[in-house]
Amino acid sequence: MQRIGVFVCHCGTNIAATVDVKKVVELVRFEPGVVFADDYMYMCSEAGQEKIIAAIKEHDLTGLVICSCSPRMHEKTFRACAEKAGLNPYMVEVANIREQCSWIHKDREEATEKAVILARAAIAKVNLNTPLQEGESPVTKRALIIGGGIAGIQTALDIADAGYEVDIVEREPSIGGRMSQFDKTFPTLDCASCILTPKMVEVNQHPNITLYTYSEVEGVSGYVGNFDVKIRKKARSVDMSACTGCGECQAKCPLGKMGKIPSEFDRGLRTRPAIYMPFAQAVPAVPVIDRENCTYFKTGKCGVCAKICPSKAVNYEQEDEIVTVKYGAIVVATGFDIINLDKFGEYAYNESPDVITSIELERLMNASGPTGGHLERMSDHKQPKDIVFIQCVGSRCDDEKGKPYCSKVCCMYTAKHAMLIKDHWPDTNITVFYIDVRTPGKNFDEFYRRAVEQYHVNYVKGQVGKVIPQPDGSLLVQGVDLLDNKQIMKKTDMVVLAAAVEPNKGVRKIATMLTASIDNNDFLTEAHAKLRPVESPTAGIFLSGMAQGPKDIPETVSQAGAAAVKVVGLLAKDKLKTNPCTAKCDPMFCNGCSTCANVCPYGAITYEDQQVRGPGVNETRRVAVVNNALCQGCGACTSACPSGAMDLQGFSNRQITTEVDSICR
Amino acid sequence: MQGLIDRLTALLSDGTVARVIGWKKGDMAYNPEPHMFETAESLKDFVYDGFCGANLSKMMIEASKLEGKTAVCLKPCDTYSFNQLIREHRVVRENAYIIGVGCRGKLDIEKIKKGNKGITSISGTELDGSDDIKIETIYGDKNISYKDALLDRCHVCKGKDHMIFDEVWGESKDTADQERFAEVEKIEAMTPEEKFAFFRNELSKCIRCNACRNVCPACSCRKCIFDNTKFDAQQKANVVSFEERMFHIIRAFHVAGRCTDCGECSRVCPEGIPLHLFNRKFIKDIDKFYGEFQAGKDPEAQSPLTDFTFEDIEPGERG
Amino acid sequence: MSMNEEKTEFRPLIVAFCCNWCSYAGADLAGSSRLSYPADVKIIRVPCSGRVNPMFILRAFERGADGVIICGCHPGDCHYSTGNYYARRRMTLLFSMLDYMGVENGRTRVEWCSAAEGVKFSNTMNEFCEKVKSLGKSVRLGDIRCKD
Amino acid sequence: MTKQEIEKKVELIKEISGCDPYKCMKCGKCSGSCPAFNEMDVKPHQFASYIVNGDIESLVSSKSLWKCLTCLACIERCPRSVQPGKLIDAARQLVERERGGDYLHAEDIPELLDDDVPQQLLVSAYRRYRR
Amino acid sequence: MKYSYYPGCTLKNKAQDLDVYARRAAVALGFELEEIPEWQCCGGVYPMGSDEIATKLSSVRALNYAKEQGQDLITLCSACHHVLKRVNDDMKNVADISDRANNYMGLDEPYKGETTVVHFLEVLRDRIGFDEIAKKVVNPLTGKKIGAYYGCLVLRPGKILEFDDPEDPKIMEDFIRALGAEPVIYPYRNECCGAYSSLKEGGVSQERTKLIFDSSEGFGADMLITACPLCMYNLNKSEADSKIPVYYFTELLAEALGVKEGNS
Repeated sequence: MQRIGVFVCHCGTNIAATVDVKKVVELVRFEPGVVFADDYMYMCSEAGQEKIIAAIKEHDLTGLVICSCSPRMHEKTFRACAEKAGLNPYMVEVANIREQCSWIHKDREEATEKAVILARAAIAKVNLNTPLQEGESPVTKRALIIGGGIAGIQTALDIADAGYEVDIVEREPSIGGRMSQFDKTFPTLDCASCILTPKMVEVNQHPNITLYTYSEVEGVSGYVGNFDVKIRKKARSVDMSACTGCGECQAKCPLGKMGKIPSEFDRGLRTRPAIYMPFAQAVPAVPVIDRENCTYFKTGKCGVCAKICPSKAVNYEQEDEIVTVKYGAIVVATGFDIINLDKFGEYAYNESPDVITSIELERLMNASGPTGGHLERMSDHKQPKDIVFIQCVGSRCDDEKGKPYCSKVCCMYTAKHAMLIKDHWPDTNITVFYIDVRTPGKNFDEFYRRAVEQYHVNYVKGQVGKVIPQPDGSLLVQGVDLLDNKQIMKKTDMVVLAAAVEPNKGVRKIATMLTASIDNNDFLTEAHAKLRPVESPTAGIFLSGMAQGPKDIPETVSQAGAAAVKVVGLLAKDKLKTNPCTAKCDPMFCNGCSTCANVCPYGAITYEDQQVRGPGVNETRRVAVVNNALCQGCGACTSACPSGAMDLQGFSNRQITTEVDSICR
Repeated sequence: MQGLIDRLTALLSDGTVARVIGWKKGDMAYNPEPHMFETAESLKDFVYDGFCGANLSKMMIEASKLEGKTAVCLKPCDTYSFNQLIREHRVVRENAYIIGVGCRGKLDIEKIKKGNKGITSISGTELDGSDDIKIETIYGDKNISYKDALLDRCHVCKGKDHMIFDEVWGESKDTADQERFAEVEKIEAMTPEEKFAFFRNELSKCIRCNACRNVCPACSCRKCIFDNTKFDAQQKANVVSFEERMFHIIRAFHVAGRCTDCGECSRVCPEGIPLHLFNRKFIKDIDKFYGEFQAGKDPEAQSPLTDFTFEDIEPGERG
Repeated sequence: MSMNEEKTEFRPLIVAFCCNWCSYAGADLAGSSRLSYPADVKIIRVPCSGRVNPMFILRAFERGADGVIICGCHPGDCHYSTGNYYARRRMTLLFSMLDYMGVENGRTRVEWCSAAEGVKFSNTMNEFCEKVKSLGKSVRLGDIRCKD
Repeated sequence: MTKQEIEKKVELIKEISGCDPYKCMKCGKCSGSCPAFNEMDVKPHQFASYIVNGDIESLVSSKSLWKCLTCLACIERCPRSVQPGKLIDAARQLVERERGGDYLHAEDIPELLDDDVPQQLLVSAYRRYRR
Repeated sequence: MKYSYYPGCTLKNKAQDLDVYARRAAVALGFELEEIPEWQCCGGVYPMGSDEIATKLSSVRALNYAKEQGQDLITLCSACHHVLKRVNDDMKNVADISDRANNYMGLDEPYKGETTVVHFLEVLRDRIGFDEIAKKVVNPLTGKKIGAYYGCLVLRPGKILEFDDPEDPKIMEDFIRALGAEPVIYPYRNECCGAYSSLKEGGVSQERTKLIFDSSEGFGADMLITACPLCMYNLNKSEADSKIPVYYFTELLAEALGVKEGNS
């Protein structure tokens, strides 16, 4: 018989306001096995834990039931606490009387009654708990970074510098990501490529880093410390080792002059040849052939690039290659894109070439961009004298047109854009329509104020209702100045839309392969919003950059470093403690029928001939054996097993049955 | 029948097999028993006629562990069970010498007894017998049609082919002449109240004699889950009541996707509970939801319950 | 609202099995978003919907539960890749069998609910409670072998 | 108006409109879109706050009730689904449902007509301006 | 294909052109408009209040009639279209309105929004196809530069009307192209004309229609087309210098199809 202690947490008033905590204590005191019951304001606090430890020692407790918040929140805390007092951590059960009781019920009597039932179920379960020991599994000392933008680059460099091998998989032909498209970066106005390019080169030359550009992750199996990842290296049609990056092929590609293929890198503001490097500083400096557009691949004719290539690097026969690599940890750094603006017809983005997005503006201001850094209107190539910026286009929307969140970076980059334009062309008139200017960050508000005070950028609080192209080629912006309570009709030359950011499209597929969870907006979910912000709830998966949520470059780089530390912390271990809640086979009952192995997703079940001895049995027969390092504790085998031989430790048949019984009592 | 005995005797004598699993004459004409014959001499009591309904495949589980091969007589429908046992690693194929015995349907003695009191002997039930069975009773002789006396299960016969065998003895006949799922559909059409009343009425007859479990070739667990206390809390009373009430449902679920619909459960039930109605409901659902599946037809085929497709229907959706 | 009225109102007993990764977290999210659903629902945490043995469900009904709901990760999102697919088949067949025996389909349900779907979790529970309430007390499975 | 009356009217407006004025984030896109903005005394972006702050008196006596063209531009563009057009419509309903609240009187109509006035104009004005 | 046709009050009177040419074009294009007998006026304005029931009943009657005929309900007038489509949506998706309306109606079988409401233009686009229409054009309007004036009611709210992109519609431009003319896209095509305010305060519609004409004419249109009799009235009353002729879209359709002078 267990000696169980029950500890009921008030969680301040979070629980106590709706659940009569004292009454719960009184009612569970006489449950079978309970020898001690108490309540406390905050069980998870130092003092609360001390109370638990003292009670374990004083009452010689063999099991604990904590009635508190969700076990997903503090089960670990209380297990560690039990361990401190010399109790096996798996002798702890948590009754969730906050998220699943006090927070959702209003009636005090009803909530108290439910809390008691939940506590009883947990007590009944603990009565059947047995001490469990964690096992061990080896760690492959290599990390995979999915995405080669600034987030992925920084994570990779930090891990590689710590002495571990890292691979980066990047979908595009070059690493660099979104940041490589930018002109300058806030709040210090460094040139983006001046600070990014050296890092790209460093990645390329680092002995611990392997780059898989123009590649995609195709499949992931395994688990923390032991992932097997299938990577598709798309056919580049150019031999990486032979190419010198001279650029001859790009210059001679006949499609380059025809101006038909919009450059993805330049957001369609200029065109590119069919054989191309996305931008001059691309890493690796090896072009790819866009087979969908290439004349040779479409008709079998042309072949100019192969003919003129001085190092004979062009290879039309190249095929996709699939490699499988083992990793101990995976970092998702898939970044972001901006939303499609088709649903915002009122801003005339599709109607007028002079209504552009902020990323397009970055390209227009970039010295290596389509206009050589000279700001001009795409319609008539004239320099705009008046520019209107519209903030929150698709951000902070609660309907399906946009995104419910704040994109976080727009206020700052708009101030940046305004100042850069004013710096170059001081007589430009700039108006920013904003809802709120959000500048929490070091030197951020100062930066924004500079735009107003020093550069005299006109900030108007209010949103634009419609952008109205005029017959004379100008744009009429119809908006509101909320502080003046006036409708504004402003004639301008160019409108720049701060379109909402969104996670890159492919992230859903990747998250599914990794069994990492994503939220309603397709941002990857962290294991804990505050305490484990760079880890996915799935062990061994880490998060870096915009894939997790909107953030700027400084924040991305910090997060990348944090993710790297977590990865290094994992790879530094030779063995990992494994979840002891694994399946276990009782050979007395096992028929060796193989049903369990058929449903095991981890290949953790094998069969061997074992000597089985018991009442009336003494024979050698085929029985199932579970590999504890491979078993992840899903329990699929236990429900498939016809004879009930398979059971799951920590969630055993008897434990769950007894929970059912006590709930239905 | 003598031909079969001769062949079995030869197999035993030349050492091909060490023993024979077949049927032994009972004390009445209609109750032969499954039996393991160890010597050629003992085969004089071997019998094979219309009353040999028992599915002998399950006996091979124990026989597989014995030295030497065992000859086992399997009717076409029994061979499905045998395949299923191979799939589950319960029998060793190499240790069996399968005689696929012919079958023209097996007889239900209750049907014969109905209206025929005081039976003294029955004849004409052999495989090569006539279309009529001759019954002698203390009140006089009578002929009834073989077909009319068939077991219910034979009216939904799975076919005359043996799924697995080493040699075949005798001709078989497909006796199916009824809709397999007609009974299930009848229940499905009832109101919840009627359904409950129907099953309560049937299940309340159960005396928990375990005859169904013992005869079922799919119920071949070394130790039955119902003998496992691991599903339950300490109180034995709970175990008893839960098991008592849920036994047949759980049993049906455990054999779902593995049950070949051999019908032995219903045949042996002393209370006449139509137990096959559970199994057949699962078979019907599996066929409907996941495509036609016959357990034991192909020993390589994945059981529907250890398989899935991404597009499977959602629970509760009526297909 | 008099006390009498409250007492006579039928309160169903509902057992919910929630997988640790998605639906239990969804239930937590419903909680932290203060989205209410009836206290009649009692959640049992399991690692995966694939862990839910039909025995547990039969047990619950036999012990007097009026409804049983199993929540798991959306198909394709199972933390263990495939557990919910097996659960889907198992529960499809079990629910059909229960219906066959007179335990109405409305008393059993499987819902896929992600960790982000607090709203869906609460809506599902509210709906399911209403449904079970409309079906009334479930006595059938416990009485299946007690002939009057 | 007493506090209770105000609360009752606030609830009524919320119920009739089916909109939640608390969702408004005061971005002003409605006012930036409104073709009748200059005619109005209480501006579209203020509708929600008048209701939230209980200043129903000002709202129901405002000219805006009769100036809204019901062009639905604010309803279409509101990023928060507050839909100011529905709020002002509900406020107008409150007025019109009270005795003597009509903005258009039958006896005035002949004066307003010309030969080309389509029936549609009459019926819709009738429906908009009076009970 | 037969449609239950809801003409609405104005088409029987001031906007007979909209109706007559539509009927002729329909014949030429092979579909039939079967006027709903004893239809009642839709009220011209959709009653937005969630508690407005009685004002929606005339629409429900028409919708239910179409349901009984097993036909889709077709409309021409923007206002009727707007009202009918939204009431239909209420009957389908808003349980409270649907229940209460059905209580009033006392039909044998409650009406639950089963009817599909289509605008004449939607029929042209989705059922006939503009390509098909282009093939049947005998008098192509070649060289004409036409601005489509949508107004508010056929487009908004986009989520319920699902007629076209409410901010950047294409349907009338595609229609113009099908007739062989050149569409002129101008930003005021979905801006309000002042609507019914013209009855009491003409000033607003003068302002609005001026913007519409300035913009459309500025972008090179030499005529406008519309589907709404009220827009037509307001545009015609405009005193703008930039005023250009305005036609019902059906008139141009009939002309292009060569059935303008018919006897129906």
